[in-house]
Amino acid sequence: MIIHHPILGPRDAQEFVYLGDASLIDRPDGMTAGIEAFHDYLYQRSNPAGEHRELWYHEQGDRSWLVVTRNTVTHEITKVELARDVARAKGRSK
Amino acid sequence: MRYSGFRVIAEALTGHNGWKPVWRDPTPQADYDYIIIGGGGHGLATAYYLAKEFGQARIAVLEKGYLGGGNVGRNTTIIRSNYLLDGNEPFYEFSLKLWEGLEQDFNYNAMVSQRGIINLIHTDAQRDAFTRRGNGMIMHGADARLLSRDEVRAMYPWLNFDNARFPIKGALMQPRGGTVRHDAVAWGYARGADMRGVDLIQNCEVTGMRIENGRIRGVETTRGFIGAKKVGVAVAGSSSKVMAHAGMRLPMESHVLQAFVSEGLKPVIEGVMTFGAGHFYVSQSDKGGLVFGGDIDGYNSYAQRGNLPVIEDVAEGGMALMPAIGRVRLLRTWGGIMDMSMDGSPIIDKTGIEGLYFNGGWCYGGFKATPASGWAFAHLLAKDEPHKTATAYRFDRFLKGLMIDEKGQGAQPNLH
Amino acid sequence: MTQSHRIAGGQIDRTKTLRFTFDGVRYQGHPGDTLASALLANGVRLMGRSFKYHRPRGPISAGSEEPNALVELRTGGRQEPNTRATVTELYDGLEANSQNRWPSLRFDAMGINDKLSTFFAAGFYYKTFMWPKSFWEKLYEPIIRRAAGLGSVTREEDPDAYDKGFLHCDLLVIGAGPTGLMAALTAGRAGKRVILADEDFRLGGRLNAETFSVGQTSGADWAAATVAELATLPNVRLMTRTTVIGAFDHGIYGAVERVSDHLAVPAQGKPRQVLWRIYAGKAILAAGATERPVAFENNDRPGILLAGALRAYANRWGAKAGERLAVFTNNDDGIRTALDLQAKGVDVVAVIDSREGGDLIPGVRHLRGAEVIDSSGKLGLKSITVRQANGRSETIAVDALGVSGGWNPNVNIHSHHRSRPIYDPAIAAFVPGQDGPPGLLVAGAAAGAFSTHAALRTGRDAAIAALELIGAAPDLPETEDAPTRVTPLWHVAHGKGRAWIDQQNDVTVKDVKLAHQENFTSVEHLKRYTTLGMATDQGKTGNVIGLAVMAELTGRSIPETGTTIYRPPYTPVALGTLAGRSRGKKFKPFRLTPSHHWAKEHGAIFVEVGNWLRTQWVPKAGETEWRQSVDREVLATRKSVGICDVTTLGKIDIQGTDAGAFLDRVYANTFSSLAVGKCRYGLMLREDGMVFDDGTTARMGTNEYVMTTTTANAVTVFRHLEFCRQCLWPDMDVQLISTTEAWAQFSVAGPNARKLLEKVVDQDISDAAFPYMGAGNVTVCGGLRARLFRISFSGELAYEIAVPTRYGDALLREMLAKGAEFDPIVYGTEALGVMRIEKGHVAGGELNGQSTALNMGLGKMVSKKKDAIGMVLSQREGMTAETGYRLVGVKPVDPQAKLTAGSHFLEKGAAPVAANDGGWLTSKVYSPHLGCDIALGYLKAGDKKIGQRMRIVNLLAGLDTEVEIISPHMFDPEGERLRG
Amino acid sequence: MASLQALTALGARGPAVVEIGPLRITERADLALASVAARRGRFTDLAAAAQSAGVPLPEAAGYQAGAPYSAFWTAPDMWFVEAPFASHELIAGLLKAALGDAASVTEQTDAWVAFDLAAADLTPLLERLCNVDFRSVPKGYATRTVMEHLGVYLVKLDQGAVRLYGPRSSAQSLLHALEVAAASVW
Repeated sequence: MIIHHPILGPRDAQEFVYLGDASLIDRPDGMTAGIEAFHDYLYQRSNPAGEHRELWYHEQGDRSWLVVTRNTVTHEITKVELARDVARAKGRSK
Repeated sequence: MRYSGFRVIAEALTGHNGWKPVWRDPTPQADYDYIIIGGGGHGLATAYYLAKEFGQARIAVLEKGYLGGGNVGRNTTIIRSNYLLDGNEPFYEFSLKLWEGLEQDFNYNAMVSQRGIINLIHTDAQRDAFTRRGNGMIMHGADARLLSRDEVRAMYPWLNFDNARFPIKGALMQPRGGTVRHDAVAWGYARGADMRGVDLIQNCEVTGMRIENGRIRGVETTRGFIGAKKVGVAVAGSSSKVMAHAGMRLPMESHVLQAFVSEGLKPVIEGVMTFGAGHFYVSQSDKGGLVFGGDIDGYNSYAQRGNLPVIEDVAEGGMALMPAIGRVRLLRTWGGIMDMSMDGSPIIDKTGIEGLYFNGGWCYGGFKATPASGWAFAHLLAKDEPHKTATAYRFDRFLKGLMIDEKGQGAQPNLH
Repeated sequence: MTQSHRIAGGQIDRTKTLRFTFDGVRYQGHPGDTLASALLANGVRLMGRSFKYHRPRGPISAGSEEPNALVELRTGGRQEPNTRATVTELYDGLEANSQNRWPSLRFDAMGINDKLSTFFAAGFYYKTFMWPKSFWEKLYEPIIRRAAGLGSVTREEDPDAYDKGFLHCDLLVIGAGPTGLMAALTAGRAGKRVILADEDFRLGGRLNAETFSVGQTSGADWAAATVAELATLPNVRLMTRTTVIGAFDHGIYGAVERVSDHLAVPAQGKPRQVLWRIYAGKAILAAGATERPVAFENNDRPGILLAGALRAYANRWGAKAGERLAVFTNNDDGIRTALDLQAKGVDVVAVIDSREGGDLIPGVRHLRGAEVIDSSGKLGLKSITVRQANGRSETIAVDALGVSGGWNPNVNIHSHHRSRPIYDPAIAAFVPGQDGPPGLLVAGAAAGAFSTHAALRTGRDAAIAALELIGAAPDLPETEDAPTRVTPLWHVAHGKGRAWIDQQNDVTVKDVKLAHQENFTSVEHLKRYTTLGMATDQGKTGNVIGLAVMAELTGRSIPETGTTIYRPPYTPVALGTLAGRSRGKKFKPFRLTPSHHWAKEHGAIFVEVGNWLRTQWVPKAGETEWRQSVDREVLATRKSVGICDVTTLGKIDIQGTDAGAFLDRVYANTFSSLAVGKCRYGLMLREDGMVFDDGTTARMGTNEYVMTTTTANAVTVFRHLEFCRQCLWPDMDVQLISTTEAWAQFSVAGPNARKLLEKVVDQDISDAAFPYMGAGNVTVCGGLRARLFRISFSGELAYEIAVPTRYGDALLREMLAKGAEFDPIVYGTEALGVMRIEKGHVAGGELNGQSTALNMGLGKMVSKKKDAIGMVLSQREGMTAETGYRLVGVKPVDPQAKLTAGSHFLEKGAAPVAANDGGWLTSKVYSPHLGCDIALGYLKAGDKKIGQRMRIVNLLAGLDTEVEIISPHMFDPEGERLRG
Repeated sequence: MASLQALTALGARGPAVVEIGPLRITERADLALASVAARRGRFTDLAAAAQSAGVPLPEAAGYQAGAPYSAFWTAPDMWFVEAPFASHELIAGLLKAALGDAASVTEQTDAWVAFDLAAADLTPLLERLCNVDFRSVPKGYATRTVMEHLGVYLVKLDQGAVRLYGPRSSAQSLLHALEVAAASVW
């Protein structure tokens, strides 16, 4: 596969390490959320057959975490964003 | 129709005209007591045991494609019960014992062949871990042996002993491990279930579930609505898709696992071998092909096909272990969809919806589990309580912190 | 032997003669020959035996689709089973042997299977061999296994090397027949980067096998001229002997270049084959088409070939398969064979055309509306039996028969993304379907456009479309544009004999009928039940026939019956090629420590730790057992001072104004409160609350920390930290960089550690100036920058000292020399393990990813006062039970008794069954200090069992040992020594 | 500076030079290296300080040569800065002094082994080793890539000149891979 890195352009997916659903960005706050919320965050997945937003890490590259929108049936990639930008857009900060 | 050596000879001499269809193609009835969604190995085994062992009737198996077309038809055919953890080992040992009597039980030669499986050891730490595992296996009634380097060498003198990056230091062996002719397992269960009146309905895809007041009433299919008192889902590779019809999200991701077979060769590998340091495992089929595999591709996929890097990785592992196979040719690759659970272990459990039961999350260990999975799922469906060997396979183990994490990788499905 | 069947013409170099042997018999051929063409030219038709019935077989094709003519090529470590004679390029000295026969190819004892074939119908084995139960594994299966397989594999290492590589292009053209050449020419002249790959050693494809003209010249000459022009274009790469094996995601194609297979051995340093990963903007599949036979009784005899193959052997290789030839066809293309061979002077005795209206050739007998119904000839064709249109049968003596059932487009690569081919009744064949690999166009015969004109036109048009070219395109030369006229005939309905569909696997029309009778009617069931299409040719010639026969039986149309799809590789690929250089010692790169050269000089024993080679111990003269060395290293360290290279531990520089806050989030314990110049043991959890990693982290400045990870987790911890930094807390001011390899780091441990270090460190490192858990920048040996940490894994007064890696070797030597008065030793990982276990520190065996801080006795380190990864989920009920595993120390009651890691705990008197399983020993060593084996273990409720006696059993070795459960802190539990 | 004698990454006293056919591989032990990362929100400050200190901060995937400092981009807001070892062995300290608290600076000199490759055209060699489209990328292109399982930085100085930074501990494996590939190609 080839991932069109927002900064570096097309890069072979072999350079990346896959983590999973981009919902892993949505970590609850441990001081307010309890076990159930963390359970849902860490374990439950939509696992769609179709468009999937997912986290890839450019380990053999610039070490950016990316959010890749990819179809799990065709493997077509329609969008690639820096995970940091996605996280900020979701209101994550410090 | 009962199969026997006599029958084969008699048919041969009379032009094979007497062989009957191995299963009917029934039209779906309006309703059943039990609907099993998924005509793969686990679904067919469930139906078979429901009818045979639990005395149930009015059972249908709904299959979206052809019987045995799921992972039971696209795996590397290995059976074993060499698990580490208490939550798993009794179940897989139960399964192995069922394999040992399966062919006589369902009167079909699935070529269960216990030629032994060895897990190679390359470090002292690995030996310690395998010692822990082997002791656990024996304590659960399974068989295990720890082999020295010399013993491994006596078995397979042509492995890379002298120029290896990660030298072979021994192996954990389970002599009762082996292989089975995978398609025949599906066909044998299908035939056995059909003979006991189970309706096996092919080309019938479930498109929805009718759920009223928290209770399942039946399923919508491409061949119309079919009512049911109880519905069991055993659809490896489609678990999340099917359970979404019931509004459920599951603790799993679907990944592609590639498997490989070489051109046919005269016998060279007797049993099954795994090479952990190289992410490689191999056996040789009765037809002569080397059947081998390695890691999953590692990204969510329903595509049933993989990519080149894993093919290369697997070949590297093979060549590192067996430098003589350089000129052996890879004949065919294929990809199966694995429902990779969050701890690498399966789920056989009720759901929050009355009458709806789930069996899935087998990662790439589902084939060897087929008999026990069918039995335990039939037990759960018939008696509403888990089989004694499958009590740990619950949905709520993640909420309770009772994960069954053989590899110790945590909640990351592609690492299991 | 003379080349009795060599005829005029062809693209072989008759000025040179090549010698070769087949089954030990010597023959001659010419450059340009394949093994098959050369054998045919020598009058040899029998080249192999089939898989199940051991039927005598010769080649049916002249290409990579060959199911029959498989040989063992070469000898020794280069012996190569199942090699297709039809694509094996002849070289001088070639040695080939037939396979799957005993004792000889002409007389094969297993040929008995053919006589007993009625007992070996499809799937017979599923119905028998079940009684008595044990006989399957003891008797039946061993017999089957011995009989199975085709060629045999050597046990010797393959001596040849394999390479891999990467190529990039705008357009990849797969296949260099007329379609591919025209596509490449169009794109090449437009200045695009083009790769033209073809599996053959001569580009031109079918043009080399045909006699018609292209433009003013022969097709072969046009191909040669076009190739010559392409070779002059710097933007075009011509790759002969290169098979594109698969279409993978996003325009990545795999290709195998056979660099040296046409040589006896590869040239010095050169690979046998290269696996190319081709990154193609667009691709054109111009892979041509494959002819299919018609199934009739005994249609598998040597001498019965595909009609197009007969033509190819005559036109391209100047070889004829027999003296008296007949052609059996259902389409116009078959007629061409008769024409061409007649022109070559071969006696064409009959054309049997199943159609009523096929063209006639002057001087050749035509049997219209006729079919071949049988053949004879044990080891090679002697005659055929023809049923004429009027129903009369006639036997015709021939020794070669060309069969044409039509042509199948080579859609394979187009279906690698699971696109299903669709049936085109106009050509009675499957053509590429929808949703093929994005960016892949199909042209020419692969798309069902069979005439040469159509090939040239669609090749050109595909290049224009793929690259959106504008402007002039090459003119199309004049050439044949014959329509495809075929009337489907899949098998000849006649008699009770066997008519082969899949020749290699011996699948016959009867088998398909039996599958139908038993309701294995879906295409997949048909394939799996009969093994149709699962041989080394992947059903390239047979699949469609099997499908059509099933369609006939079920009364469904061919499209309703469906089709199977193709998967990579297009043709089988040597595993060596897929592995490349990564084998033997080069399976994975080595990582060497800074002290590696010193250690090697001193005869150290090394151990693989991931890709690292670490010193395991350093034997001294006279030490014969490893334990002697390790015990000495431990005792010397505890007595005076020892030095250990700990460079492999991961080191991560963490800087930024939020560095402290960041560490509080990623560690279970607190780091923001750590004073500058101090370090602290850190416990890192995964989000699921299990222990992920541990190590000491030092605060080197207000906004600067140095984290240490375990060797095993250096990479994964770094990845995790980047995840936290970028995905969870993107606005934290934190910067990360690995410095693992930048610093050579040594542990210096033992009562004299400080005294030794004082000899090299330039600053005051007295206990007051540099207390326990101190950390800081210092200089050594007169000003070299260094880092010093006062931390201990051994329980001794200990430091870790780091200098830039290039000075590591010198620092080690300097410490040993300057501190000679303290008799310092260098210790390895074994002694390290002994000392850490004596102290109860967790490491590999305990950090197994399945354990909590509570399990390790470190539960109090998990702060609930702050949010950190894993804090919440570590509190789940199943992970906090009082009855859970706890880390304990273990020693045998009898000091002589041996312990084994991996042994399990049992209460005294308890049976060794799972219900009584108390846990297991995670790590074990011999403690020279305590004078016995000691171990760490996870024991259920172990914290409450300290002081009790239990058993540990190792059922694998028959060991059952009484032990005492003790605190894991087995040596200096008060820690007086490390604060000394 | 100190009495300690350095070893090269290959374990020798002096740098290696290897010639295989038209290829020349030169080990560069004479380069000092440090990572420079902008502190969060401080890029402008860093850029200004860098400019006055003569430290180039090239765009993504770029290498910019200078004297004494050259640099290549490695990650968002991060660069590797190189300078002559003889004059700048203390490169981290020098850069910290120059860039102040706008940057996090870390010494990287000995984390890497540097090889300069020289031949008329390096494309045939590099296409056997990594997936960089070497012919197409411009001079001054810098990227991380993988060669024989090793993560390396590749800087294209010219069609026939490349600087590789590979993991120091695997210097022998990397050099061996280069030698074998060269022998295979040429």
